[in-house]
Order: sequence, then C-alpha cells, then structure tokens
Amino acid sequence: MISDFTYLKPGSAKEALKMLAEHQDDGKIICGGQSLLIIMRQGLVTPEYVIDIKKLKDLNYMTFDPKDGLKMGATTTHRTIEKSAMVKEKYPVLVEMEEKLASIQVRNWGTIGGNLAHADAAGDPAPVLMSMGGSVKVASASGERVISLDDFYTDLFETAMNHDEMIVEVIVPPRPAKSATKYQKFNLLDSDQGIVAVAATITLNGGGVCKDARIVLGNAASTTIRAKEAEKVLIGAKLDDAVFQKAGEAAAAECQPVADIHASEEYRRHLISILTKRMAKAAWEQAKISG
Amino acid sequence: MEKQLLRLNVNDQNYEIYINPKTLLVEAIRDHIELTGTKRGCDTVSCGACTVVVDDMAVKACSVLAVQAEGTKILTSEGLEVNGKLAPIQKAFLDEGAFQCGFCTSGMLMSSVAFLNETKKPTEKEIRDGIEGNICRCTGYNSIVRAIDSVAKGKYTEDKV
Amino acid sequence: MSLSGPIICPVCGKKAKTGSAIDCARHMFGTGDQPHRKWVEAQGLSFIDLLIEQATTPGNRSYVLLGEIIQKDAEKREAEKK
Amino acid sequence: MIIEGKFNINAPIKKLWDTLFDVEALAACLPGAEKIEKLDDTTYDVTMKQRVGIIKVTMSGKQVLTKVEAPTHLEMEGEAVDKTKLGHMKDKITMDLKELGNGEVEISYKMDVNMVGKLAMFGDRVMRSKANEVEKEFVKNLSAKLKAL
Amino acid sequence: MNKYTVINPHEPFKVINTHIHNVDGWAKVTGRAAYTFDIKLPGMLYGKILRSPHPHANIRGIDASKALALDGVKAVVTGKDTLGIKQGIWRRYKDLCDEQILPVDKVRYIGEPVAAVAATTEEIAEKALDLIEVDYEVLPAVFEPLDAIKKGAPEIHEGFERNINVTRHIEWGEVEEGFEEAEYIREDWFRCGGQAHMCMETRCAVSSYTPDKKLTIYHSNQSPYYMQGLMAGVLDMREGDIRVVAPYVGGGFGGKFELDGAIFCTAILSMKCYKPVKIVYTREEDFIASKRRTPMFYYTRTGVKKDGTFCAREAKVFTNGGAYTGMGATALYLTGFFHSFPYRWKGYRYDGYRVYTNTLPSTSMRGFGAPQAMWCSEQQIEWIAADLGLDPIEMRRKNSHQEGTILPGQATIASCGIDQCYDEITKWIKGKGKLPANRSIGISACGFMSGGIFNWFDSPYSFSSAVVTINQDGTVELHIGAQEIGQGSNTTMAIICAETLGVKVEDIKVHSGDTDHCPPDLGAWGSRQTLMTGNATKMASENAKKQLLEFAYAQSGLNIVYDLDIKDRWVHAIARPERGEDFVKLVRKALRGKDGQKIVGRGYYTPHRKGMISPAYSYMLQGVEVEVDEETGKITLMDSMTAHDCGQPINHLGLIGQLEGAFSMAAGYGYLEYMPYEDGKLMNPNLVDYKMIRAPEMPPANIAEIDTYEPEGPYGAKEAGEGLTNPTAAAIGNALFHRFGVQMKECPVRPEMVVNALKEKKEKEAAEKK
Repeated sequence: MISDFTYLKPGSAKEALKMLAEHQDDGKIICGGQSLLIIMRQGLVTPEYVIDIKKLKDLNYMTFDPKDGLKMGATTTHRTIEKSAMVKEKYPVLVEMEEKLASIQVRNWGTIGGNLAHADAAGDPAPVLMSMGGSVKVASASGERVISLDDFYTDLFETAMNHDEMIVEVIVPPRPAKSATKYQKFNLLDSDQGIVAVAATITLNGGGVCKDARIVLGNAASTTIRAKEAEKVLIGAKLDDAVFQKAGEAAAAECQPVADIHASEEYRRHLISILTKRMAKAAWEQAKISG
Repeated sequence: MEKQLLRLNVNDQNYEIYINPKTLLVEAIRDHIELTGTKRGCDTVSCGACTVVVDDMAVKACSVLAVQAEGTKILTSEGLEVNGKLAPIQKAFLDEGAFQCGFCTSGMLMSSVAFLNETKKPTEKEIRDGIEGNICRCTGYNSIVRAIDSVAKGKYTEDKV
Repeated sequence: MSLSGPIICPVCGKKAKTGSAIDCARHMFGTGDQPHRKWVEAQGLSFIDLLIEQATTPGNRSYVLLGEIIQKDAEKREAEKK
Repeated sequence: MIIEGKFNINAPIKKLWDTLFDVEALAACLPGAEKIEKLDDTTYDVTMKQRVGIIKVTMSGKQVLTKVEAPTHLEMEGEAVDKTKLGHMKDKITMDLKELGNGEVEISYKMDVNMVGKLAMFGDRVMRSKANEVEKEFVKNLSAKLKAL
Repeated sequence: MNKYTVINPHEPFKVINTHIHNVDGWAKVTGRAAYTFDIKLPGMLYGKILRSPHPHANIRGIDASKALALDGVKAVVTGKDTLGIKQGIWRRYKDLCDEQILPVDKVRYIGEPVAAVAATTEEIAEKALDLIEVDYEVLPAVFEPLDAIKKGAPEIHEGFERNINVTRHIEWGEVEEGFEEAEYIREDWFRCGGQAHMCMETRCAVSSYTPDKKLTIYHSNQSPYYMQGLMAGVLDMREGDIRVVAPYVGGGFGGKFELDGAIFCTAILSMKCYKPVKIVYTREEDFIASKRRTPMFYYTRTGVKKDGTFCAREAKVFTNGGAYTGMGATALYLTGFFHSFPYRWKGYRYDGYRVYTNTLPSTSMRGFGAPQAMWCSEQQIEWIAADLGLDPIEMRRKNSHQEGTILPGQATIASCGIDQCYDEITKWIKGKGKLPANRSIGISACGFMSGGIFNWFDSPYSFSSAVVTINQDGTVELHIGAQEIGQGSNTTMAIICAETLGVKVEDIKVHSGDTDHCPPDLGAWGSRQTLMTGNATKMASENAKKQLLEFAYAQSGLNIVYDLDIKDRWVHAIARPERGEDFVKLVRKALRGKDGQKIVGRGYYTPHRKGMISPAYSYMLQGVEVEVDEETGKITLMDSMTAHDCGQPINHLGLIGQLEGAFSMAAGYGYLEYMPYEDGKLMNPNLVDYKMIRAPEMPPANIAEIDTYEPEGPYGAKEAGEGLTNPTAAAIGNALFHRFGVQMKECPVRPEMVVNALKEKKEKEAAEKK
C-alpha cells in the first residue's frame, strides 16, 4: 500500500526545483513513475511530497547539432527516443537499446531522466549512454552542473546528485568518425532487464587500430561500471578475435557481480566475458564501415 | 489525507471523482468510475492486465497516478464497442478465439488497439513485441497474434466505416 | 533349504508375485503402511533408510537384503510349523 | 542467504580481538551502527541504519554471543526488526582470526542471514552489495582506529 | 504463421467442430464479464490475511486487541474462532484431511494464514495486520523430501513418522521376467521442479452470511460443488445452506479446486460480522500461499531388448508434498501411472512416497503429475535409443499403445491414434531438411486421461449431470455443474446440446457456476468435462429431444418404421427430410399437449467398468525445434509441432486454444518457470522474477489434429489440452541432448545449467583423452 503523500504539480522546471529545495529528502520527484511506483507500493519508499514533473513541457525536448551532439530533456519518453528518425540516424544503438527496454507500455510513459535517476544497475540506458561518453545536466534551485555518467553512479540506487538536485537534461556527445557503439543484454525474456549487459564503443584510427574503447557493464556490480581493464586491452591494439577474447576475460575479472536466483556470480562473470567479446567485435565491425 | 477533485475523461465521458492523490489510475477507473473491465494481475508493472490507452498510447494503469492522467483522453475496453457494434479487434478476438479465461483480454485488447493505430503493416515479430508487456496464461499468444494480424491485413475494413 | 510353497507376506498374508522373497520385499516397500514398516523395523532394519538406499543408489541392494530376511523368516516359520 | 568474506588487518591479534570487543570502538568503526550496547556478558542491543538509495532501513534487535574462543574464534546469533515494518531478519555469524605471520591478521567471516518481509524482495542483490560496502568501510575504519591506538 | 492439419476427419456435423465463437466471448471482449475480482456488494468489507513468517512454529498466542481498536476494523479471526476441523478433499480418508486453513496451534510453511481482518477499506485492513501480535515458538524446519525422511528430521504432522504423508504402489505384468529378458538396462535419477499455476486472476472470494444462517460465496474456483461440500464440512453447516457462485473465473489450471485462505477467511469473517467480506490475494500472496505443481525426485530403471523392444520398467519417486496433502496424493498416483505411458511393458512397477516438508503445499496442476513423469521417461527413452543406436521415433512407435491395449487392472485402451502422431511428427521433421548448426529438434510422446475416476470426495451424486429445458419459443436452457474457467466448457456443452437437439448454438443459454441453480458436478479437473459433462449433456439433450419427438410421431401419423430427427431447427423424417415441421412450432404444440409443462431432459454420467483411472485416453506427440547459444546457454524455441489424437473434436477454436496454451505452459515448465526456495522461502514471488513465456518467446505452434473415435466419449470426443502439458519439457531436454549430447536431469533447464553441463562434458572428454 502506498503511504500518503502531498502531491505537488509544478508548472515549470524552475518551480519544481524550488519545491525540491524546500522539501529536500522528504520530497521525491516523480516523472513516468514506472520504477518509483513499484517500490512505493511495496512500502520501501515513503516520500512526504511527490513532485510531478511528467507534464513539464520545458523538460520535454530533443535537439541535435553536430558540434554539441544530442540533448534530451529529462521528461523525454523512451518511446520518443525509440521512434525518432534523427536518433536512428545519428545514434542507432539508442534505438536498438530502447526497443528492448521493457514493454511498449513502459516505454510510452517512462522517461529517460527518470530511468537514469533511479540508478538501477540493471537499467538499459545507462551503459549505452556511458559508453558513448554521455553526461547529465542536473539542476537545483541554486544552479546547474553537468556530471559525466562515469561519475554519476555512486552505489546501488544512489547517484552523485544532492537531495535538492534533479536531472534536467541528458547529453550525448557527437559520434566521432570511425566509431560505433553496440549494446546487448543477456536476459531470459525479451522484455526483461539484463541479468548482465554490456555496451561497447570502439573508435578506430585511420589505420584500423583501436584508438579508443569504452566498455560499460550493466548489472555486474552495484552500479553501472566501466570495464577499464578490458578497455586497456583494446586501446592501441590491432583488433582481432584473440584481442576481443582477452578483453572479455579482463572484463569478467574486474567486474563485481553478485549472485541471485537468476545467475551465480561465476555465471555472471562468464556472461560478461562472452558479451564483452561479442559487443566489442560488433562495434569494431560497424566502426570499420562507418564514416 | 485530504481528497482532491480529479476530472478524468474515460471513453469520451467526463467524470469528476474525489480521490487521495496516491490513487493509481487503475484504482480510479475500477473503484471510483466503476469500469471493471480493466483488471489488475500483479503489483510489479509486469502483467499488463491493467493496460488502457491514454492519448493514443498503451499505458499500464497501475504504474500511473490517477492525477497524472488529468487532461488526457483515456480509452478502456468498455469504450471499444459503440452502440452494440464491436470494434474490428473485438471481432477478430472472437473469430480467432484469442482469449480463454478472459482476465487478460481487456489489457490485451488495449495494447492491440494502440499498436494497430501506430503500426500499419506489422510483421509477426512486431506484433509479438507489441504485446510483450501483456501476460496471457491461457492461450499461448498465437491466437492473439493471428487476431491482430487479421485486423492489420484489413479483414475487418468494411467495419471501420 | 527350500520352502514348500510360495512366500507369503508375513504381515498381510498376500502371496508374493512370483512367489519369491524379493518380490515380497518389493511388496513391502510398495505398500509402505505402518504394519509393514513395523515388521521391517522389528527385524532390526530401518525401513526408510532401506527405501532411500534403494531409490538413490544403483542396483537392488535393499530389495535383496530385505528379501533375504523374509526368506529366512519364512524358513524359520515353516520349520516351526513342522 | 550466506555471505562470506575475508580481509586482512595489520595489527597484533590480541589488540584486534580486544578492539572488536570494545563496544564503543566497534560502533565507531561499523558503518551505520547507531547503537551497540552491552546488556550482559553475551548479549548486545544493536541498531543499524542502512540506506540503499532512496530506501532507508533501520534494523534493531539483539545479538547473542554463542561461542567465544579468544582470540581466534567467535560465533553469534541474532534477530532484528525493521522500524517501519519492512521486515525482520535473523542471522548467525561466525568469525575467525588467523595470524598470517607477517604482522597481519586475516579475519574471515560467514553470515547466514534469513530475511522475511518486503526487504526480502530486494534480497540477495542488495544485501550482498551492502555487505561488501560495509566490509570495506569497516576495514578502513578499523585499521585507522588500530593505528591510532 | 501456424500450420493446422486434420487427419481422417469424420462426417461433418451441423454444429460440432465448426467455427463457433465462444459463448462467453462478447462479454469477455467488451470488458463486461464480471469476475469475483470485480464483485462489490452493498456494505461490503475488505479482508486481509496475516501470514506466518516462519516455516515451522507453534502459535503460543495471538493478541489482536490493538488491531481491533483501529478505527474501521470490524472483525479479526484466528484459528481459535474456527471449529478447528481439519479439511481436505479426501473425505473418504480422514488421515489425509490434514489442513486447518487458519491453524489453531501450529504453522507449517511461510505464508500460511494465521489471522484475518475485515475492515471498511483494504488499506485499514492492511494496517491492522501490523498491529496483530503473534507469539511464535519457532521450531526446526525441513524443506527437502530426502531430508525430511531422514531420522531425526523435525516432525511436521504428529504421528506421521519420517514425514511420510502418502505412499502409492502400482504394479502390473511380470516385472522381474521383463528385466530378465532385457538385454540392456538403464537407471537414471531426475529432479523436477515446482511450477506456479499463475492464474491471471489471483485467489479471491466474497462471502456474505445473513441472519437466516445462509451463506452465499462468490469464489474464483474450478468446482463450486466441491467448495460447497468442503465449506459445509469446515463450518459444520448443511451443504444446502451454502450457495457457491463461481462467476467468470480468471484461470484455474488445477490450482482452484481446494479451499483457499480467501474463501475460508471471508466466510468466517462474514459469519462474525454479518456483512459481506471480500479478500483478494496480492500476486505475492498468490505465489507464496496458494499451492503449486509437485516437485519430485525420480529414480527410473528401464529394461529393453537390443532391437528396442521394451521389457520392463520400475520407478521410485519421492515428492515434495509441502505442508499439507491437498490434491497431492493423486498427483503421486498419476505420476506413477503415466510414467508407463504411452508404452506397452511386460511388467511395470512404481513406488511413490509423498513427503511432508515445511514448504508451500503441492497440489494438482494441469497434467497432474504426468509432466514430471514424462520429463524423466521420455528423456531416458531417447538416451536408450542413442545407447543402442536405434531410431528414437521407430523405437517408440513399435512399443506404443494400440487400440485394445490392456494395462492389467488399470485400463483398457479403446481408441488410440498415436501411430498417426508418429507419422505427422516424422513428416514435420523431414520437412525441415538440414537444420542450421545451432539448432536441434527434440520430440516426446505422451498419453493422458480423459476424466479421472476418483471419488475421493465420497459424493453420492453422479460425477456429472445436466438438465435441458426447452422454452416455448424454442430457446433452450442448459444447466450444468461443469465449471467454465476459460477452457471453453460452456461453449463445448452448448455445441453438444445444439447438435443433439438439432438447433443452433445461439438457441442455447448455458447456466453454470452456481450451486443453487445447477446440478452437482465434480467440476473442472482431470480433463473430465468434455467427456463426462459432455455425456451428461448429450443424454439430457437426447432425453428432451425424445420427449419432443414423441409428439412429432403422434401428430405426423408417420409409418412406424420411419425415424424422425431434428436438424437446423427442422423436425423431419430421416428418409424424407423435406417432410417436416419447424422446431418452434412443434415445441409450442408439445407444451400444450403436456398440460403446459416445459420439456425437461435430464442426463447424468458416472463411468462404470472403465478401470481405475479414466474412461478414455488421448495420445500425443510433441516436437520442438530449439536454438541454443552454445556460449551463454540461452534457449530459444524456434518452432513446434503437436500431433494430437483427441477423438472427435467438438469445439474447434477451443481445441486450438487448448493445445497452444498447454504448449506455452509446458514449455515454460521445461526451461523458464523456476521456484527456488531458501530456508523455506520462495525467492521469486512476483512476475518480475518468475519467468513465463510471453508473446515474443512463443514459437509457431503447428498442429496436426488426429481424429479418432472414442466410444466412451460424447460423439467420440476425448481429452485435449491438459495432456499436452506433459511431453514438452522432455522434448526440450531431448533437443539439447541431440545438439550437445548432454543429459539434463533437472528441470526447468536454465541457461547456467546448460553452460555447466557443456563444461563438465568437455572436462570429461579431455580427461578421457589423457
């Protein structure tokens, strides 16, 4: 049973931040609510004030320019991203990721800002965005700051945001030349979260050598994490199956998964190694042919 | 907690109800407006039995606060049939036997309606992905997929007029 | 020593399927009610342990063991009768 | 659910053991420990506050020492309830201290935790990850404390 | 999408096996069908159940005073407010009636009801639960049957030594001779998991007790008659003073024909405060405190000749019965019975032991013990074929049941179309040609019963009965006690009635699910309704028709050698179909002739001289094409083919729906639906963590319908839809065996198990090389 709360409906982002400043830890932002309402119903979260930003037009936008990349307002729904022709052209992996995120109903109502702020290590967007070097702009009544997703997640369900801050924008830098990102999760049902997930971005130099690599693991630790050892294996290497294999092994060694009923720790590491190998290779193959 | 006035538009009908703000949309529809076609089958936004169409989008009514649906147009399974005339998807469900116990059917119909409005010539895979948010324990889904497919292929076009 | 007739269950008097003691042992396990269990326990065996052994290890050791005891018991009783 | 772990502390085993039994010192080192109070020779009243993102849990209950073999082996059992009725838990903890010879002591622990209620929904994942984090923090605090002593 | 084939169809009927819409269809597609879940009575209170957090504990005391003081709380009940009667469906065997729905002094599993509250809102009721203080004395608990049976294990029920709840023994033929003749003997050990019924409508009930001491109950169940009888038993009331209504029921699958906490607690709460009380289980409650498919430990030993002739088989089974007997004793018997199916053996022997544990009680679930039996049997047979280098299909075929096969003392097979099932599956496999490297096919055979001949309930009534009443306008009222739970039984009965009477389906109004207005019937379980209620309906319809035709003979003045019949509402001489009269006109005349009395036909059915298990058996083969990711172990179902001998199909759409639905549930049992327990606690009591097949996971379900004629069934009909829950898991296992050579002995097969099995195999091979 959800515990009683006072419902607040701000008319603008600014007003929302004012409310948040006022109520701090007792207030909770709701947007799509697709994750929040579940835990509220279980009685795990009992905010006194719920600040609804779902309908805020000033946070619902998507823009792209070749210099700054993609900017999405926090209340942009998953479905909007999935259906955007622009996103499909510039960041096809985002569309692929969204198509696999839960079900249409959830994507219709759930938002990108809400998903990232919920900080579930098994969430889909975080690994992909992190792998592409994405960041979030968070705001409070006293100002704004941009936090790289690399630094955003501090612990299970915890972020670097203060109690008076909320995500207002998601930023994805422009895709470099000869670069591609691939994402896959391992799940039992199509609509499930990943038992583990891997996003890989590979950027090649002119000679086909790996100039940069960003490997991000989902649900392989208490937060979404970079697999930096795996990246080291890849960066500077002439890529081939043996290198991908090694990168997979490195990622499996450095991740910190926990066991649950769906997979043991050992099996999770095994899956991380397989998916890392596969995604790095898939990204490499696409990077070779991309402009 | 003080109740507040909420105006909802369901199946083209305006309703005024007094609710606690924590009321979920599915509770508003079932308990306050008393349209019980919309069901609940879980507590974890998993089963889709509560699916309704909000502003042309399929949404799980157990994952939305009723107050968040103010100002939208909501369609439930009761709103599909007009003056005794069944909608194409309802006819297709009958023709294909796309339901058994019927408990998931309202939600399944609403997912189907929203999906068909959005996707004109769907592949089988797209149809299956279109209803993946809805659990049906009885049918094994294939009859539902056939029903959606037959509507998409225009089997009931003459009915649409 | 051979018996004059088929083995008869010492508990319920049911004639063993092929007349052999091992079949009578199977019958005892199969019936598994209190009187049968008590008889087995009275021979100094654990009915359940024999059963678990029979079901969880290859071969027919428990059947054979109980069969031997039933055989001996039948022989003893026949001798007593005589 | 069984959670096991092992860590090393650079300190003489006796000193380490005594610190573990010094209620105030222990409370200061154990992250989230709001209260550790000695009720009698073997019973402690414990309140732990943990936070997992937006979920706050405050467990309070009693821990009873069931076996003490100074300075190498320790067993305890306990039970605790969450303040907001999210659930309750029972635990059995075994701890072993072993001198490694290089001035370090290896502490290995095994916790058998049984949770009931809504907390159990989050189950393994949260508990293990939290245990991991608490362990790290505890080792850090304890090492610092021992150095300061 | 799907291919549907019909093999040897019979003469076409007017109504039977034509494309008939479900008679409840319009209500279900317009959202108007009201389930127990939707019922709201004036002045109704809402109930909640307090459940045990301990798997095994004595209840020393319960203090509900704080809860009762809460504003809005109207009543609290505990075991002390009940008569303490131990209930169970086994009214013939008191020993097996072992469950107090609200226990008086002891709880035996986590989630067992301890107290119940009725309040003006659900929210208040839930708050009140937190205020009830229960003083438990926690007892040691045991969770696995092989532990519970050991010496020194905690005693769960007094007097049940080593926690053995029920034993069942089956033996026929010459087992020892069979094994002596055998040239190859194989022994295997298997484990089968539990499975949740996961009905979309969770358990729920509304009870209303009135000052005239009558109790009306709305309850989502599979057998209103059983509920009426069981409730009368626990409340010490007369059956006739209790009315049980099962309106639209949101799924059953074997999980809704025992008393549950909802029906029992609403009734006693209502009796305490004379107001209607409603309880709806949450999904979590439905997982942890309804019942489940029985987990089993299986040992099976099979002897065959080198040419593949089956000789003998013996099996030993320990089942995890959970805390109470429920329907589990029958599952214990049937798993043993079907473990011999569908094959002929020289001798067959089975010993089954049902063991109490401190876990959720196990009960009947679609397949009733047979899915576990087939998981073990059909995989072992596949391995034997491989061991001997024989074709697995041909080996099965040559040993299969035929028409006339006799299982001594158990059953005689009157109709059997399994041979054609083999043909169709072979065709499907051949049609596939060479498969991609990552795919393989597995098959599995099975037979199943068509209605159980078990009168555990000790009912003096017929197993099924029906009443047909013809109104003056030609409309027909069909009253049946059969329960519609989505399987389409109302439609099937309407079809049988319309066909028999010679009218149209739209002329029939079906009345079911109400003990006040419908004749007693044992309800929807064991695939019994089509055959049993079908026979009763046919008999009642024939009876009504005969009364009508008596008038037609009298008034037509036809030569006595002419036969009359009715088809499409036209009463006519069979030899001269053009000579006749409109049905409605005849009905009107007949009513006047009968002094205004309506024509009422009665029908009933109880099987006689049909062995111990069932009057008829269906046969089927299941093929699945499976893709497995060798590195991750992920299993994907790509295609499937069912060949099913179902006698004469009655309800065409219903048949397809039943087969496709059974396949999805059975495949789920094979590779997804997993119920892990830790310290007696179910670890995934929600639909996020309990995985079931959804639309994207469901492969095409091709069907070959093989029409045989079952002499005992109405119009030759027999079972379809429950039996197919049985073979599928083994078919998936067999596909894995063919692809990798690994033998999966535990179901559901999860990807991690596949990866581990492959690793083990590689290590073993490497070790052998050395």
